[in-house]
Amino acid sequence: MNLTLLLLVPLSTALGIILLRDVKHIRLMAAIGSICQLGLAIKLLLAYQTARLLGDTSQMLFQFKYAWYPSLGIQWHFGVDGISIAMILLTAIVVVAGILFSWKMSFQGKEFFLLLVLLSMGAYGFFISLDLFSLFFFLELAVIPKYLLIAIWGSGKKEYSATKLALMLMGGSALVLVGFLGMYEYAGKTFDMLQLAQAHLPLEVQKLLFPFVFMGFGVFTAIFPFHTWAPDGHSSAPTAASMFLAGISMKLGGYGALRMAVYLMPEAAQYYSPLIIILASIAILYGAFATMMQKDLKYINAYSSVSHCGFVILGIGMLTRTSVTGAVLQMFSHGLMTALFFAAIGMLYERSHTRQIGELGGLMKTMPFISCVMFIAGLCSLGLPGFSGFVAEMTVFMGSWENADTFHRVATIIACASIVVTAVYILRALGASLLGPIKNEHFNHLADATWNEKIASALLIVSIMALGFAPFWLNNLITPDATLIIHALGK
Amino acid sequence: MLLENNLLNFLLVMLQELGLTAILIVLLFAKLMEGEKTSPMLYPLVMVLLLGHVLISFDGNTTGMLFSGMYVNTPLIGMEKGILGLGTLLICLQAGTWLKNHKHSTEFIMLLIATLMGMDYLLSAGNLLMFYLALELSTIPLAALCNFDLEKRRSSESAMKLILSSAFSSGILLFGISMLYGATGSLNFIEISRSFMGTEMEMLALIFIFSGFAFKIAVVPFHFWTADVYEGAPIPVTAFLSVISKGAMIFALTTMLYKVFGAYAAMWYNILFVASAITMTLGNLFAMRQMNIKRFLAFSSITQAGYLLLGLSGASAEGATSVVYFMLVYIFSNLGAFGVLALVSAATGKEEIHDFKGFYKNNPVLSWVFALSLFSLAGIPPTAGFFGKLFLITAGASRFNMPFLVIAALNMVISLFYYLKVVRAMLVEQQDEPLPTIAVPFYARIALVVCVAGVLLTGFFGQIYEYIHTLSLGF
Amino acid sequence: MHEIPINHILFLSTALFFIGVYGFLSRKNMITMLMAVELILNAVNINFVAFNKYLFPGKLDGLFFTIFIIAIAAAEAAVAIAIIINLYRSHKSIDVDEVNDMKY
Amino acid sequence: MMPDTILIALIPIIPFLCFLLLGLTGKKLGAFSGLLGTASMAVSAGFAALTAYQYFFHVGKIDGVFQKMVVFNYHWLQFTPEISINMGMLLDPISVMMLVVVTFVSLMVHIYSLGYMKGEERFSVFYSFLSLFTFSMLGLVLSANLFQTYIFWELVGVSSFLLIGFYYTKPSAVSASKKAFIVTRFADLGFLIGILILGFNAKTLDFGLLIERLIHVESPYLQTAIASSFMGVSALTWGLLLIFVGGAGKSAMFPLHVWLPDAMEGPTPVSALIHAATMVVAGVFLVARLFPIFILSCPVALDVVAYVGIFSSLFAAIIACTQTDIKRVLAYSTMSQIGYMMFALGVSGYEGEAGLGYMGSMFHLFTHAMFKALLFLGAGSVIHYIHSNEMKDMGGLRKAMPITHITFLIACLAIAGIPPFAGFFSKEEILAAAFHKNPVIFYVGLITAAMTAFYMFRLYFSIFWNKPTPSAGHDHHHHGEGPFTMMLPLFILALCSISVGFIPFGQFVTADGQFLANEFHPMFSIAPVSLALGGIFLAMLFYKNANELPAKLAVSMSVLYASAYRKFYIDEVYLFVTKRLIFNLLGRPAAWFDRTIVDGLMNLIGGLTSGFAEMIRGLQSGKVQSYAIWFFAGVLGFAVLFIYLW
Repeated sequence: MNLTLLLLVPLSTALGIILLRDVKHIRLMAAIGSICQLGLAIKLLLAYQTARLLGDTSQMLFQFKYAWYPSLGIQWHFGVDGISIAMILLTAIVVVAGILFSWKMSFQGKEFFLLLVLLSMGAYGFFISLDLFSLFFFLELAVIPKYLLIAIWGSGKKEYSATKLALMLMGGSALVLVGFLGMYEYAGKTFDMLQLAQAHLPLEVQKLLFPFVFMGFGVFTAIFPFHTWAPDGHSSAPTAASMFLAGISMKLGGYGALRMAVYLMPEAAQYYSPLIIILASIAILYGAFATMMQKDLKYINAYSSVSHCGFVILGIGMLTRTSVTGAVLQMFSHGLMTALFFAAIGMLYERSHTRQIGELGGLMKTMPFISCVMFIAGLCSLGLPGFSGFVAEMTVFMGSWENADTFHRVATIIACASIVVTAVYILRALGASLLGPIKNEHFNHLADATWNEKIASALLIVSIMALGFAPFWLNNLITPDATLIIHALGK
Repeated sequence: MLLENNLLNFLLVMLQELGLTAILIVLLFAKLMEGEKTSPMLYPLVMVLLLGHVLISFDGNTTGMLFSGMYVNTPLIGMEKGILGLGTLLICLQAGTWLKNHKHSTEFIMLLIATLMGMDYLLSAGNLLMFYLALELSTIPLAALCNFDLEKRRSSESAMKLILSSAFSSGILLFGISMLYGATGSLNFIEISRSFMGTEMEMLALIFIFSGFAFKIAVVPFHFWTADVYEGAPIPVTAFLSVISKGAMIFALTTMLYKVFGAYAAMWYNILFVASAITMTLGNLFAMRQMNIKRFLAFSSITQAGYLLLGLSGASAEGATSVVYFMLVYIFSNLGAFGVLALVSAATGKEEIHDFKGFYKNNPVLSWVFALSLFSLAGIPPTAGFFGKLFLITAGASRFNMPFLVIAALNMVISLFYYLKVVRAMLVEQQDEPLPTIAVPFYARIALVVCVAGVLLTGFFGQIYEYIHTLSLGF
Repeated sequence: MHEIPINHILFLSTALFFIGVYGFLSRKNMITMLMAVELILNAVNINFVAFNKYLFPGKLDGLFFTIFIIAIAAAEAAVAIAIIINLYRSHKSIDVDEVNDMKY
Repeated sequence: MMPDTILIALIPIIPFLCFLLLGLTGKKLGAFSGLLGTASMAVSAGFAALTAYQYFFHVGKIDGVFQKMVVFNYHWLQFTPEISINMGMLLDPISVMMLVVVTFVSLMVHIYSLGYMKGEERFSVFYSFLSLFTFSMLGLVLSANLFQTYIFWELVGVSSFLLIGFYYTKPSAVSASKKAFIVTRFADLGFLIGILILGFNAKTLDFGLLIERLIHVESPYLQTAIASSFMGVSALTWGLLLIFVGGAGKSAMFPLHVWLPDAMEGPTPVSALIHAATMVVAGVFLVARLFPIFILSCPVALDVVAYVGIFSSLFAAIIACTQTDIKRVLAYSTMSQIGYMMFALGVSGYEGEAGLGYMGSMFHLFTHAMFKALLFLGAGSVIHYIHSNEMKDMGGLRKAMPITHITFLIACLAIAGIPPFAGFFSKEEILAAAFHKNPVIFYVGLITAAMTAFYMFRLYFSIFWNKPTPSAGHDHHHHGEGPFTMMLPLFILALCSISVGFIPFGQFVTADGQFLANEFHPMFSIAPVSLALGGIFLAMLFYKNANELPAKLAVSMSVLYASAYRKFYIDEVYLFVTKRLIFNLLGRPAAWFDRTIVDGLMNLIGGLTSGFAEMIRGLQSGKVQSYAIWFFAGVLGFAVLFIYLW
């Protein structure tokens, strides 16, 4: 299957949006494009699995190469393995949902959908790129749309948050760039990931470059202490944007940290692993505790995202096959779950015009559907079996526990402890905002979800449950590649 | 060399300069003929001629040496001249609106083209004397141009600042040249490069000459004139200063360092490192707080100069290529920005950032053009600026000087901050009466379309870079 | 008669150069500043001539350079003075310190 | 020969389908949804009975020993080559017994709720939740894999959470549900870590293999598990204790019991099903499930179980004597009875006679399910009639609601352990086991038995006697007893509470799966029975007719009374720990630190940059000469730096 399609579809969608005038047509265009993309993603998944069944053992499938800047060793080089397919699938789902959720967007709708599509395009390109240059290209391609989405359509202190987000993400990618150039120079002028993987950089070089690449991507996935863009950014962003932000863009970081840092610089990864684990444990527990104190629903979810992405980092840092698999699962799961959560918050906010849990209350009575969606999202994020979160977190725990020494054990226990704190703040938030007596008179006549919201939520919930009930399909998809990465470590 | 006295070859080698001379003559006669008002045909005619001049520059076979090595032309130099010519053409097109109600429009174009010619000679100089003449030819008219808004205080102030400080700097430069002459006994580049002996006098000469270049390229701490001059000068002149003269000087510097001072590569690498680092940083810090867009663009161009030096420090074919490539991209991006600015200030006289609040409301297309140009300056994909900047850094990374890389990378972040400030003003913030819808005349439209096309597409056609690379390999 | 050693001449030119620089930096009158620049240029001229005469007597390019410098200096001065005159129209002064509308 | 897999699989699956159906389309079905739920429950109860019959009388016993049979096993989530979560179904005496108990009580509750919840706005939702709970509970008892147990453990927890908070507009209900969920979640953390420890030591999560590997002294897994120790306690002990913590959380053992009394905010049928008969005994079930490991490899842990059990049992009994909310009294009695089961396990041995405690515990679990469900349903119909949980609003109801009265009496006798009612037999076994093993526990158990009798009859008398019958003036829109649907379960359960005691339980459920006769010593049972009778008599003295004795007593031992009435301030302690300590010492600082320090740093960087920019603006003075000075300084500086220094 031709991977360039994954870029052509959004591109043509964007062009279509530019040409069209009426917002109705534009959003239709966007929806159609994203749904085609989802179809493509599923087709890709099937094609991949059939190819594997037919015994194709090459590391990356459906490779596509085109010399772009030959004299600099820069090329368009695409290819996918299980991990990237999982991410592509996630992206496609979230994009469809996000576009459906912003169906009513009237103010400058054209620009809005255009930016959404561009953002998604950046993600797709990032996940299929095997060339560090084009990967970096797509990584930065996604930054400015985020900025504009937040700054123009956001709420609250949107400009501050948008600037902060853009700058911190840019800083992250700047670090990544330094690391990449270092690898490029030492590996003999190549940006090709597969060649770099064979290059075996000397340990000193790895030690020098690893922090840049890892922390750079860490900023994207809100690693402590570079996570502060996340709460402000998420809370100021419009619904779809925060869905994309938390659902897709934070995953760029995790994916990059796993692929570019750990896989390409394995020895350094082992060297720095304790540090990573410490950071991750801090992020997990500290994020959770910080969440307990938040009053704003979006802040709650944003901080919980920090805590949940801590699991991704932890899984990566633990460097066992299971934990890495768990990290990818967690990325997938967190993407869907947090997107759903933000969607629910957005729906509430549209209607009640407040996100302060103090002011909300008793909404279950007037908007049962939305409240149920929020409940499901909440239960998923506190790791209830039957939802994706449980599977992912348990896999991470299991993988972490495989390292038998006290340090790793303690870190794992700290991480486990977070499930209690998570329960506390999730229930606090849900209880205060949805249950109890109705706080505000005008809540009594608020409408429940509309068709597009229902479809979108259903899509997300179904995919969450698909992972929650039958994790094995994704697990089997990821494990081989996780194994590959761990083998690179020489374990 | 062999066919030196063959007229055809002579014409071929100097084709570009001769072309410019022809245009100048046309203008002169037009000036003589013209009565009350210049004929409407003149402007388009000159534009077409300039276009021709640009087009002939891009075929990479005008190569050769004249006047016993005083004049050298290589494909790469031809390319560079073409790029400068393209920039000048765009600037002339953008200047149309401003010139329409200016009584000395012909002189303006004349001076502009004279300057361009000086720069062409500068690039082709193979001899310090030639080099000095070309330099002055490309400086003195600029000062006159800065003063072109005769009645504006700031215009004449900027002209004064330019002429005085450039006189000073060329004095220093000349002192360096004289030392170089004293040390090596020759004015010819090639002979000079052959007869270095590593005396301190040579190093001193290098530094004096470098500082002369640094002045024109606006490298900290030789840059202070830039902001004031840019702010005061008429917008087309500012554009010219920030793009063309900077470009010409950086090309000349490439020749100077790679060809003449090749023996001192180790030394000037350090110079470039320090100069580039402080230039980027200070340029950014100054740009952060600017309120006037021209001034702001001045400082941003200082920062870009820092990146150019970074690429130059690569000391390799990649270095030269990346510099040329970046200048091409930089012309598109910067002239895109200046084009919009020129239109706005010609129509309303507003040049402050806060005037642009809510600009999107009435001028969506123009604001996208502006935003794209700024993103390109900031080096954000998918604009060409991203590629230009990345190639500069990649070329500079060849020494793998870690602190250098980190400084460069972090400065990209700082610069993003203030570029976003302008973008935010246009797209995000609102004000009660935003600027009215601004009419875009034909020529300006062409210029903007070219700029936007360049900004959006250049990066995706690797062939451009590869072509320059092949040229610069022989360089 | 024995000729003057080159060091003397070089010392002179260098002194001239620094005097010129000092003048440029210290004098407030623009015309005087221009004259200071001329001093610098003259220092350069002396250099060229001296080098040519003492070190490389065979060739003439030093002298040529000097001539060109003189010519160009004239042109430069012309434009500069034109500008200064124009400046005087608007500022009613040619004191360099009073001309700083644009700063920071 | 194996039992019918499909049949067994259907037992949990039917409620699950029912849950989905009602959950998605409940609104449209309306009242019909109740019937649907009840019918499907009946079917799966029938299947359960059938399975029990097959297992106990046909396939289960192979040469005299009841086998553990994994009738179905699927690799659900593979972690490492050997460790994986499997979804399976394990049949052995206790799981089959639990199947019967769960489905039966659940069926009763379904029927009862038809009447009790009639006219509720979220009727169908209620039934879907009930089905969800039943499904999860069945999955829990059937699970063949330690992690599968954890999964359903969590599901049980959440469905209990949903049902407690069923009246979500009542703040008290909401907070109660949250409390229940969080406290059990905290316990589950222990469970989870316990699983990790055991699983990674035994290199498997399957019960069969796990137990197999951890009971034989010579097995390398066991040796490593014992050898590797943390804080001087072996990994095995840690694992078992942590798992027991999980069990204690669900089974409301001290000090994790605080959620149970509040859980009574839920609808009464729910309390009957979840917080009396089934879910709360999950902890006991879990310990019983891993009993071989406890007893054979790590008796220390088992002692802990025993002492926690006996203490909770006494503790709860004391509190129960003072509570005035009838459901809370029942809740504490539940806690106390579960304490019985726990310490019964604790004092039990493994082989043959020694396994008496295990058998007794399971037996008591079985009987307790019956009469405690009956008690709650009875209380339910009282509340249904009075619309209040407080004793003071009640009294003299025996005329108004005779059936409830009789059945309630039966239940009280049963729980008080008066022969020939069910509770008597199971308690006998437990006390006997304790007597043989550990006299201290035995005597405490006796006292507890007496107090049980006392507070149960205190409850009984103050509901049905104490005051004169409410006059006809005191009228209600419906009179006396609830509808037939509410009476029927009372009848059935009353019959059970009388009869189940006579089941020769030892033939079916024992630790080692072999036959164990429940012999019966009249001499031995004199003490407990007489004590129980004493308790009843005391209660009659105090509460049959209203008088001052209780008040006097309360005053005379005021300290004890007050503190017991306040549940020994455990709740306050928890409140202090959570609100004061956790929130103020962890949450607030974390949030503050994040906003001020971490984020502050980020802003500081920005601030410094712009501050520096502000600082150097003076350089751009606008004076040509200063520019020239800089220029010249630059030249000289470069010269010095690069020619001489570098």
